[in-house]
Amino acid sequence: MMSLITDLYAYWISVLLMMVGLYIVIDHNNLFKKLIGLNIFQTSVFILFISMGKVDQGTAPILKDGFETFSNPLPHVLILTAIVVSIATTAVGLALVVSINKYYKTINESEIEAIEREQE
Amino acid sequence: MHTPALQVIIPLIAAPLCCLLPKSRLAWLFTTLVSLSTFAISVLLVWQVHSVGVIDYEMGSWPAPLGIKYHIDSLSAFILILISAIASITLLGARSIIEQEVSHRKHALFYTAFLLCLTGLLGIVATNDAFNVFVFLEISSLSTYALIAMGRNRKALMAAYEYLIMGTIGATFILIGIGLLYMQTGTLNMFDLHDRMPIIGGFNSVHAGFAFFTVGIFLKLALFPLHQWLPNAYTFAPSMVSVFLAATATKVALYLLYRVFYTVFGFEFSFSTLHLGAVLLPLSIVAIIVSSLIAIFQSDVKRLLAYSSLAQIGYMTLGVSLQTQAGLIASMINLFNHAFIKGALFMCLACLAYSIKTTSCEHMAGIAKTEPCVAAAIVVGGIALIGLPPTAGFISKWYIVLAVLETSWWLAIVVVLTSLLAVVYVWRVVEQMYLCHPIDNIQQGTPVPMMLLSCTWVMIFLSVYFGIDNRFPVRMATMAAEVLMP
Amino acid sequence: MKKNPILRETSHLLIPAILLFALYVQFHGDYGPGGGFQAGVIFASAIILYALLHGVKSAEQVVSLNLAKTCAACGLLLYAGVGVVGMLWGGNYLDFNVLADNPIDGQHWGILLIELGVGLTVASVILAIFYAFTKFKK
Amino acid sequence: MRNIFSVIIMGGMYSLISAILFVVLDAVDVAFTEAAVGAGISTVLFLSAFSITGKHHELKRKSHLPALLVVLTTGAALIYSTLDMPAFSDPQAPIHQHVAPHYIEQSYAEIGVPNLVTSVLASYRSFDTLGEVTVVFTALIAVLLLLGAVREDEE
Repeated sequence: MMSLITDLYAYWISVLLMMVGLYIVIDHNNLFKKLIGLNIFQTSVFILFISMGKVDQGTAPILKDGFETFSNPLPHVLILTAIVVSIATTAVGLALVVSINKYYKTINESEIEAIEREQE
Repeated sequence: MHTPALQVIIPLIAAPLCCLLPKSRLAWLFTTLVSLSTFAISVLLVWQVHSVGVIDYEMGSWPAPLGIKYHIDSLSAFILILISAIASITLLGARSIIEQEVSHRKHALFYTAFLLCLTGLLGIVATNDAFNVFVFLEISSLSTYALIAMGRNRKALMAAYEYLIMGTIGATFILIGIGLLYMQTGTLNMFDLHDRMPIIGGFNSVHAGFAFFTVGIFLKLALFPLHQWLPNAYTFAPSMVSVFLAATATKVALYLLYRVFYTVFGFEFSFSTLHLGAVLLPLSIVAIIVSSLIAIFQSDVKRLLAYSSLAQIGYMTLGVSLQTQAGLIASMINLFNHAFIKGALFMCLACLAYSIKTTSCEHMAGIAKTEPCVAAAIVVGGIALIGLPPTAGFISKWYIVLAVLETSWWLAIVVVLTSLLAVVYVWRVVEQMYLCHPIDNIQQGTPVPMMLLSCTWVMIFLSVYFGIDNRFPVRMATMAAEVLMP
Repeated sequence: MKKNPILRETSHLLIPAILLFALYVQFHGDYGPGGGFQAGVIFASAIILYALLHGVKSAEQVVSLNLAKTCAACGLLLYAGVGVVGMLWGGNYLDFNVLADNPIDGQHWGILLIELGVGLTVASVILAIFYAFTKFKK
Repeated sequence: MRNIFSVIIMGGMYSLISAILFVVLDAVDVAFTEAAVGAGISTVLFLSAFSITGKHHELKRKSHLPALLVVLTTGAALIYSTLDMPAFSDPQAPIHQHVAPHYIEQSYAEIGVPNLVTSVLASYRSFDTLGEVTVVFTALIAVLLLLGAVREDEE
């Protein structure tokens, strides 16, 4: 049991953070907070990926005399790309929120739904 | 030969060029030429796959698990030619309606976003690298959000936002799935993933990876109950965007389903070890019945067609859930034919949106007198949607019923009965057009431009043509099914 | 913030240093952490800092929204173009080995050029998005 | 938290702390990017969007149950998946076997760049990076479509 915890605690932390992020995305009413939750969710997935690539006693994957063990560079490359994708999504999402605010004068999901229902 | 790379590279390079073009008409011409050339390349690819078989292309000349490989087999070629054909026809007819619906200064950017979306969809289909799929998925999704938000109704913004949240969750789930598989195999290439799937140990992560892939793909595919984003997105997007999305976006998600569950996980694992069929079968049936019922009660025809799309997706996944080669073939034929039928119908609505500025059912009363060509097109498209001979829709239904009969007769009855639901909602529109009198005197709308009308009829023609001469889709689907289920 | 003299004077010292650091990160990416993406972000942040302190209008005199858009397109074209050159000189798409006489030199040239493309695109995209948000009227 | 401003700042701090975590996990390039992007640029974007929309009063949802259910299922699936994962930082894990050793051992001879992340990013998987740059470009096009042209209409 103890070894299970010491072996896997790093993954569990990122799982916990992912759950927090996902909860914010689904539960919150405010369109801003949904995007922040999405950010947290994605960043936690990045942590999971990076913790997969860690090697015991390893160093950063930059070749230099005197170092022999390196962490796996491939997850780092994937996450670099994923970070960029996540900021791109955030930018588009924020642009949408700003435009929604312009036309509805609110950024609360339930208020917007109420406005739509009134119109019909 | 560089054809696999060119297929994706040409629209990718064209996108930044397009956003620098000053004139709207020039941007349209350029985009259309580019998509026609991608169509030419996809024809070439189909021909190559036919004559020499599978084509592999290593990006940067790095061999497969080290670098990224493109792999074009009959399934990829089949979907590539579908996407590029639809894109070309859509764009040819698009100019006038986009000028009406999208503000003039945005045109160059709009066409750029369209090209990027095309790039993303083609890239997903051509690549053989799991992570590369994620990157191209995001290219197509981000541009789709922007395209949907260009609708004139402010609800389009909310629809785009909802799609952004759902789509990003879906893509992130797919990313988690990729991560879990990568963790247990150490590779990202799809074939390599399949070969190195752990035999002993590591089952939990592979199972969970499978679950995350399933949910992510179902979200992108808008399979019941993860479909909430689709009706609003299709209804409020600009007319031409609806045409393109309805005909291609969910089809690419379905392609991803084939690839992930047959190529990466393998048929045995997906269907015997993890019983994907048992999940897909009830979901498909519920999707077909519920969406058809909801479609009957819609007052906006665009939304009606969106719900009908959800039902059609149900037919496609039903084919997969049968776990037979015949079912898989039926699913692919459905995919191909439905793209043309639904594209044609949405194009008819684009004509109406141009002419009478609305797509609501009650305003279509008596439209047969003022716009006879469009009304006739809707009737033919509707017949194809129901699945009556001699249209492509009949071929789809025929193959699905045959495949279903192999397993159980009651399912076949369900398929036939649900087609009757399609009769109801198509009849509602036809009745309104031909038998009702116009409600007021604003009916005399703008005449539909020739280009748009003829492109609509090309689509209608194709959805009838593939009902009479179905050799091409049937042969391609059979070859593709043999690749996936040897 | 525009009227605070301390901030303005410090920015005169800071901004050149930030720009220089961006160039260092851009070209030192082969040997240490960094590369086109990080350099682009830092470069853009220097100009965003300028815009925050001196107003978006005066920042736009240096780099306008249109220029940023053009640069973003050019960066992407540079990246994709390097790949096409590899294709024309007999390799596959994005094959850098054929860019010079021996593969190692070719790889160096290829990586240098595409990192430049990445840096250019990222810097101008971030700047342009920032402009688009600040100039948006409610 | 009710105050959006502090939520944004906390989000930035979360990114910064994860950047530190990435340094601990040997991913210096990722840490650099996360600090610059997550803590820097994305906070700036959030704040500039926030300055446009201004404050809005909060509305709470009536039922938290659906969200809770989805999150707990996801979490359970993930915890389940970790149970037979190789131990954290185990050098014998399958992830470190197949492709990674080639990058670590051969890439200097093949590419001649000491930073392995750069050589994988810019050469072995350069097509992914092309896709990444395209995503950034797509974001620009999308934002300009949504914000840029709206402004011009009014003028």
